[in-house]
Amino acid sequence: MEPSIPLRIAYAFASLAVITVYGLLLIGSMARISAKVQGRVGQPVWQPFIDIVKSSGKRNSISHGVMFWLGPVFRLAGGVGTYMFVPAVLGSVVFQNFSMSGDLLLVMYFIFFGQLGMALGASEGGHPYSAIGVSRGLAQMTAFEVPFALSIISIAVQYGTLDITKIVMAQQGGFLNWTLFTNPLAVVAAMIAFLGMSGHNPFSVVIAPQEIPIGPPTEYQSNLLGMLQTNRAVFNGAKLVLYMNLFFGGATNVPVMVVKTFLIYFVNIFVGQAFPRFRTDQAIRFFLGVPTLIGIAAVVLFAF
Amino acid sequence: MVTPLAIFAAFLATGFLLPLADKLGRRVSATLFWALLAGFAGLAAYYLASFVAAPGTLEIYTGGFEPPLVIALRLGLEESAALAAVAAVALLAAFSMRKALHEAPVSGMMTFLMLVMGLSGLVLTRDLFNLFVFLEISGIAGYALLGFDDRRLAMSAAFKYMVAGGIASAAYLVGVIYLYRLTGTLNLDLMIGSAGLEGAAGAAAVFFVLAALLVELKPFPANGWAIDAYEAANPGLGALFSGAQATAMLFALYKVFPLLSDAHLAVVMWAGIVTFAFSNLVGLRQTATRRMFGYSSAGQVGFVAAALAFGARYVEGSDFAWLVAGGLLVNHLLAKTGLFLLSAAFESDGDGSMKGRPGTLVAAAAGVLVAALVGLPPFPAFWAKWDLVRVALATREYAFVALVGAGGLFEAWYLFSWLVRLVKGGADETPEAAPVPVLRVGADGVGPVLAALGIAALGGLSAWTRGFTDPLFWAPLAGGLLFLALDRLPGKLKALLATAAIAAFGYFALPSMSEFQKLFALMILGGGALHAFAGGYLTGRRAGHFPLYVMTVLSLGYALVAESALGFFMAWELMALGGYFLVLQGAKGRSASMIYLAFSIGGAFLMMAGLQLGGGLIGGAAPSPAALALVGLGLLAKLGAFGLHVWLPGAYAEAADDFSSFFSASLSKVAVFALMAALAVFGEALPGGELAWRVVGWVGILGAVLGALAAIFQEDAKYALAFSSMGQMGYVLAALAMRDQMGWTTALYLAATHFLYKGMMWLSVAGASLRTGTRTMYLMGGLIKRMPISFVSFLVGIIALSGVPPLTGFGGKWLLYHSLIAKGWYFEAAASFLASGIAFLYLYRMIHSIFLGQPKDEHRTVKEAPFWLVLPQLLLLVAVIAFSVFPRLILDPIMAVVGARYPAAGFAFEGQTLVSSLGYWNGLLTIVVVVVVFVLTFIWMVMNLRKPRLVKQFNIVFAAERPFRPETTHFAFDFFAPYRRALGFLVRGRSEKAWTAVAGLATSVAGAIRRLYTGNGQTYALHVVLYVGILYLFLGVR
Amino acid sequence: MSDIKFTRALADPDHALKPAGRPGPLGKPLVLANDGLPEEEKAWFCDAYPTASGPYKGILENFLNWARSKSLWILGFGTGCGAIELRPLMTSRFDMYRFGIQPRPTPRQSSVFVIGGYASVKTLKRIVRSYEQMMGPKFVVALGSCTINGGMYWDSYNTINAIEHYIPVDVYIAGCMPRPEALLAGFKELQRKIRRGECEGAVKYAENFEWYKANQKKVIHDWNMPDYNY
Amino acid sequence: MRTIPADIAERFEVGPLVSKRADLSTLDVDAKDVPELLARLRDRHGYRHLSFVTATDQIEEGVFVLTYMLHNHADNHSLGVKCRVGRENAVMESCHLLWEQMWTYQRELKELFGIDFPGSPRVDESFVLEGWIDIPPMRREFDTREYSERTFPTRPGRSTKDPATHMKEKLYPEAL
Repeated sequence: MEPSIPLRIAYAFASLAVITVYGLLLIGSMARISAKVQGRVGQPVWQPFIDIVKSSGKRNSISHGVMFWLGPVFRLAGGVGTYMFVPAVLGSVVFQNFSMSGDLLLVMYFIFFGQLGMALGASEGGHPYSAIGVSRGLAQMTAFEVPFALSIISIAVQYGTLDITKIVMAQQGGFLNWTLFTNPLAVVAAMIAFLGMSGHNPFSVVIAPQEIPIGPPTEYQSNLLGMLQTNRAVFNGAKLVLYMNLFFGGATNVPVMVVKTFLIYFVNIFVGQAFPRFRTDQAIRFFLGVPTLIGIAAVVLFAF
Repeated sequence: MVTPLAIFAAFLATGFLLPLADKLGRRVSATLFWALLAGFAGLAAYYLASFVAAPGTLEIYTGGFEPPLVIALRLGLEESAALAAVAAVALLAAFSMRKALHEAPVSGMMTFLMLVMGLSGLVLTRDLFNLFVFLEISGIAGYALLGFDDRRLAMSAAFKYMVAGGIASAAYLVGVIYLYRLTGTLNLDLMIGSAGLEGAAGAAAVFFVLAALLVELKPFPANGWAIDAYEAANPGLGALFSGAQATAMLFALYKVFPLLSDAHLAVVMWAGIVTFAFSNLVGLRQTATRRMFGYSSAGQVGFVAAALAFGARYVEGSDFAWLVAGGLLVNHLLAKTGLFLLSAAFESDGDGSMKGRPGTLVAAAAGVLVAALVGLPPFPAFWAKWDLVRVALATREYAFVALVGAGGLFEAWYLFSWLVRLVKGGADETPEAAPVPVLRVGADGVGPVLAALGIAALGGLSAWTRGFTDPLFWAPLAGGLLFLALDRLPGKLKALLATAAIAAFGYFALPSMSEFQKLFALMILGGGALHAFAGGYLTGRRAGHFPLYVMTVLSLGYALVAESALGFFMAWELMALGGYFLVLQGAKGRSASMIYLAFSIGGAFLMMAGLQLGGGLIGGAAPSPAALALVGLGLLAKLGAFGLHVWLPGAYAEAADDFSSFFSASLSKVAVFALMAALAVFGEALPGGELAWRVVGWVGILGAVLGALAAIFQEDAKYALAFSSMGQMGYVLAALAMRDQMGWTTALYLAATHFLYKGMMWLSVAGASLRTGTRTMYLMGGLIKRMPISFVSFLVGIIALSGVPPLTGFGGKWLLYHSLIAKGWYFEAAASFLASGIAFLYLYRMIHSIFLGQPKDEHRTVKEAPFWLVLPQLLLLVAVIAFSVFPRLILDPIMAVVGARYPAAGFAFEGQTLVSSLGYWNGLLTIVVVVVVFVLTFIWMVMNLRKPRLVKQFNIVFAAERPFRPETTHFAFDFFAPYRRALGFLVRGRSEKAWTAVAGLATSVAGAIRRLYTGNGQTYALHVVLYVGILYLFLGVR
Repeated sequence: MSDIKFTRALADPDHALKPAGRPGPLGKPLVLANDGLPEEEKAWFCDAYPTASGPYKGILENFLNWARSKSLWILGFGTGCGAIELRPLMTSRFDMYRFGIQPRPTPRQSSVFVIGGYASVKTLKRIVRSYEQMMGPKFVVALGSCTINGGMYWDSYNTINAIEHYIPVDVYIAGCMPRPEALLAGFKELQRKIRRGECEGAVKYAENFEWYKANQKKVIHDWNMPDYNY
Repeated sequence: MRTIPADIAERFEVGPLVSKRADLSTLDVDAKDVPELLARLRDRHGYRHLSFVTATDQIEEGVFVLTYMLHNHADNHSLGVKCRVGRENAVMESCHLLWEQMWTYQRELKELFGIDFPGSPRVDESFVLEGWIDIPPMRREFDTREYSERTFPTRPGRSTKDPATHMKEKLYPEAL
């Protein structure tokens, strides 16, 4: 039943490869969908792959110091690590990853690992816009964490556990058992937080391309940028899988996972294409308003 | 044995001889004067020694007959002690006044002698009318002395004094006449128990005597004349009034106690304690030193009178009077004498401005005197107060206790403010102001130093006689004294010695400790030793730092092992005192140290009351919710819990950098220790039940949220860290309030890890600010290249603090959320999420602003922090890493400690995995996965790196421009402006405003009351008369 | 007269106006790239000269060239009036994303620099700086007549006449203004050139660095940056 | 028909009020009177708005003509105050205390025409030209074409064609 250590590592690599490829394709297809919304043909679905190859194939690169180099390492390790701590597919040995390291809290806090490291790397770049971007990003993060945390607490109360596998198990046996239907308020709060987490409109002020040239990574280039692009896919994948597990019944096989995560991610595009951008302080006030109230209601509903 | 009558003979004879001797020259008369005083003092000492050796009383009957035919005197232990006190003060005062006495006409010396003689008579006589005679002698001598150097102000004060004294004398005479009529005798001993005192007439007669004596003791508010006299008097004379005369008058009062009924005694008690509280309240607004000391003297004398009366009412036997009233009195007279003499030496004129700053020895003496007066350990008043409050609580005199506490707090405030003015010079806190020069006072310093030595010796004696013979108990004081003696050594050597001293204390203390105590000993003594070592980071001697530091750390250490409530409380107060002086030593520590002091003293008093209510800390007392609530409140103040935190940022930030670190990393933990210990002793019930604990939990959580929020808006690195500490201790408090296995495990784990990473961060910042010469973060920047070790230390610190896996901090977060959710405190958990998110903001801001971003030109050549700072950081770093990889290293002992108190509730280790009812966490596997992923990613990065070029700070894309200067390119000021727009309204210092309003109320009440003191003699006379009348009404004589 | 110098320099890469950047005995260049800066500013900038990386050959390089041609990230820096023609390219009518072309706000991450028409001397300074800050391989598309021979500004006192003198150019798109269709054609041509391995502007720039620098310094008089901006 | 207000006619030697359009007139005045006149126009006659300041190079007369264009919003009228400054060592009194934005125009004039305004803030800093080392380019003796040829190398073979003829040749060769 329990695979040996080398086998487990091999499985982890396989799992990682799948999520990377899938994550990149997801980004590509979402860009294409956005293009359709705007009446364009749009870039090829595989464009993210080409971009990463191009970035990694640059012939020279610059660095502002050791921490600058370590920033993307932290970021990518953060993304990969987050994924490693999430069981991606229920009952699958290959996609179990290293979820025995810890429960939901470990995943929630490990998300910060990459962000913190990246922020430090960007800081050493010495570019004021990097720091401004980080300042905005962190500020926004503290705000969307509140409805998210409330939602997590609500489902912890609901299922009596913070163990992701157990939460998924509890949702098996028909879609009506999904958290989406058993605890819709928590899901709504968490999905609003997800919009903030993904940094699409209306919460894209962090990387505002025109105003503060894409924020934190403004000095990153070449293979460092390539790593950041790769991380985007892995990290997105990890977050989507986490959301799927917590709120949408998880997945018992890869195709189900693909369909569900695609649809979850699609919410971003759906909202992002329709709304303009919040300023940072507006975003903070927004998250601490209605979404937080929804989260509180979700907790109250199950706790009392 | 020489008969005490010789005293009067000698004084009178000398008094008459002095003018004759003066004809031969001032030198001769002065010699005579000094010889007499010295002889008197010697005789008093001899009496005291012989009565201590062989207790008993010596009754002296003048003229050889028995009373009532003749005047009787009595000399016993009590009388000889009082005589010795009078003599000691008289000597010190005369020494201080030597110049004035030598220059003024010889009548000055004569009057001085008459005053001393009158006071001696007050002590010795047993005859009521004779008492009146001595009252008049000392009174008239007093008026005369006030005016002896011919100043207009003094003359006017003397006149007012005379008016009040006249009223008192008249009342006294009336009383004596009635008493004689009723009892047929003037001898006190014969009068006691006389049937004539029964009934209303007797009560009224006694009341007149009592009222006169009370008025002479300068009760509030009928004491305007006395305050004016203190202000106008020569400081030496002030000492004489405040020390010797008050002693004699109190003794006289004590003498008539046997005549008094309980109602009389109640009047004395309440009049005394009201005087204590309100005189000190009025003193708050006072800046003129001698007038301030006048208020303090009036208050202290009232306090002693109250204690005397209290003892007479409630306690059998005279031990209480000895220990409490005697302790308070001797404490007051020595301290006040010393202070009056100090003010004579240092004050230019009456307005509170100083001529200069004292040197170390005199400053230490001043500190001792003020601390003693305020009732801090180890001085006599501390022990006296402890006993007084114990009995007062036992007899349910809560209002009395409250007045004792309030008066002490007010007095502490203005006396320490004065001390600050003295040792720091002037009233200005601007760092640019030129340092105040040290004033060498020479012989003028002898008096205060002697007084301080005496008071310290008596304090030590009190402790020793109370059975504190444990060497560990004496270690803090001994350590402090030792390092005071070594103060001339270089700072670095002293740092090593201090490390050794603390380690030695630990070596001796550890064997007797329980696991629980050891855990905290690691944080407090371990941290103490580390920070003592770090103390070597500054060049120079660091005068005064190490004595205080060693005393503080060792008293913390003793607080851990103290076996009695009193021992613990003494250590607690000593630690607060040491902390206060250490904060005061900071360049801008004035107001911060005063606020810290106020909260420390207030909190400590609550704690004392609680400890007394509960009956003792260690050694099973009955569970008492009220005791726990009081002790808890005191501890919350020390913990800086939300609402009581206003002292915290300033005190943490303005102390010297290494002490700030110790303060935050180690010292704050002692409150956690004490809180846990208090729960063990007093039980877990609070008034209000579970709801109260929920409130405590919320106080913790609010502290966490608002502390973090305040931290993100700080520009000063130390303030940011201080607010951060407040937030972190908020989590600990919340976890503690849960009171179950997971909660306490969380609390202990958070406390221990906070010690590790906060120490690293403070020391790292200390290094950075040492090298850059600023604490303002936006003035730093880019130090990573110059100070890589400090950077790594800070980095590990922030990763650990923020709770990001795989370092130790995550364990704390995991435990916190699991315990909160398991406990059902869901919204507390959500608020913690917010707080820990906000923590990211200030952590990032700090590391960015200090170590990353743009380096400034002037910091291009700074060096890594000194070895003295780096080594402690590295040790802490190793500990953090070790605990990260093997969480069991720290969690096993913690869980063992908690397990002894709370049964395991679904929360234990399975191998390396910590399993709770809600989930699991495997620290080892986590760190392995993270490290492997990180290393692989790192290899990937290095492999793909092509022609990397390390560039400089301005090689950035700056919208096709080039940056102008590093200062304009480093984005660090008002870093979270959007956050301020969104949530800044939450941290506008409401607590600060509330406490400022309280303080404002106190000072405006003080200001209003002060209007009573018009300076008009007629008004004062009216006050006295009305006062006597009102007292009579209170007596309820029908 | 200047034409002769121009053509000769291109024909003869060794032609050097001054011995800048040539390694000294300790491996450090004799003349540092930031030698022209005031003393107190020197520490702010990297003082190394560029080194040519490439051209490379082989299957891997061909693959990378293909990827480069399919992922053209334009630096969002409209240097002249021609930049207005870039905007329509993003719209649904022309949709440059189809070809893997997208705008990017920072030179660090861009691979194509579109010179949008006339370049005044003041702008030229920014062009040079931004160009140097791009990571190689990097491509330049010069748009409009002005970049070729000055166009209608041929006799202006503050507009350069041939951008080629200051930075290497891969593709010119003639016209005043060229239409978006022409731009697309130009980009397609650029992609073809990249795939053929002919776009080695960065190498050319490094190898003829002294010549380019001398040309730049001849027109830019208030030189307040290092000779090479990393 | 507008007239010169009496107080101005009294105090200053002004030329005739030339009306260019219904809402635009100009007034010639001696250079030394300009600051005082502008102040009076601003404070007493409603010309509170400074539209621009410019110069024209009258090289034939050896002068620069400075035009201060003011606007009166109340009656929608612009008034150009013109004065003449000698071309050699051209100096004009600075009026930056009257309108805050004036110094920007003066800095521009200094750079492009070489007219100095002593005391004007930042007047010696470069305005649009960075590092200009030749004579100010808007002076008429400056030969921009010569400068361009001297400074900016061109691609050889440039020739200019008349567009109309060229297109005719290209499209309708038979017509020629």
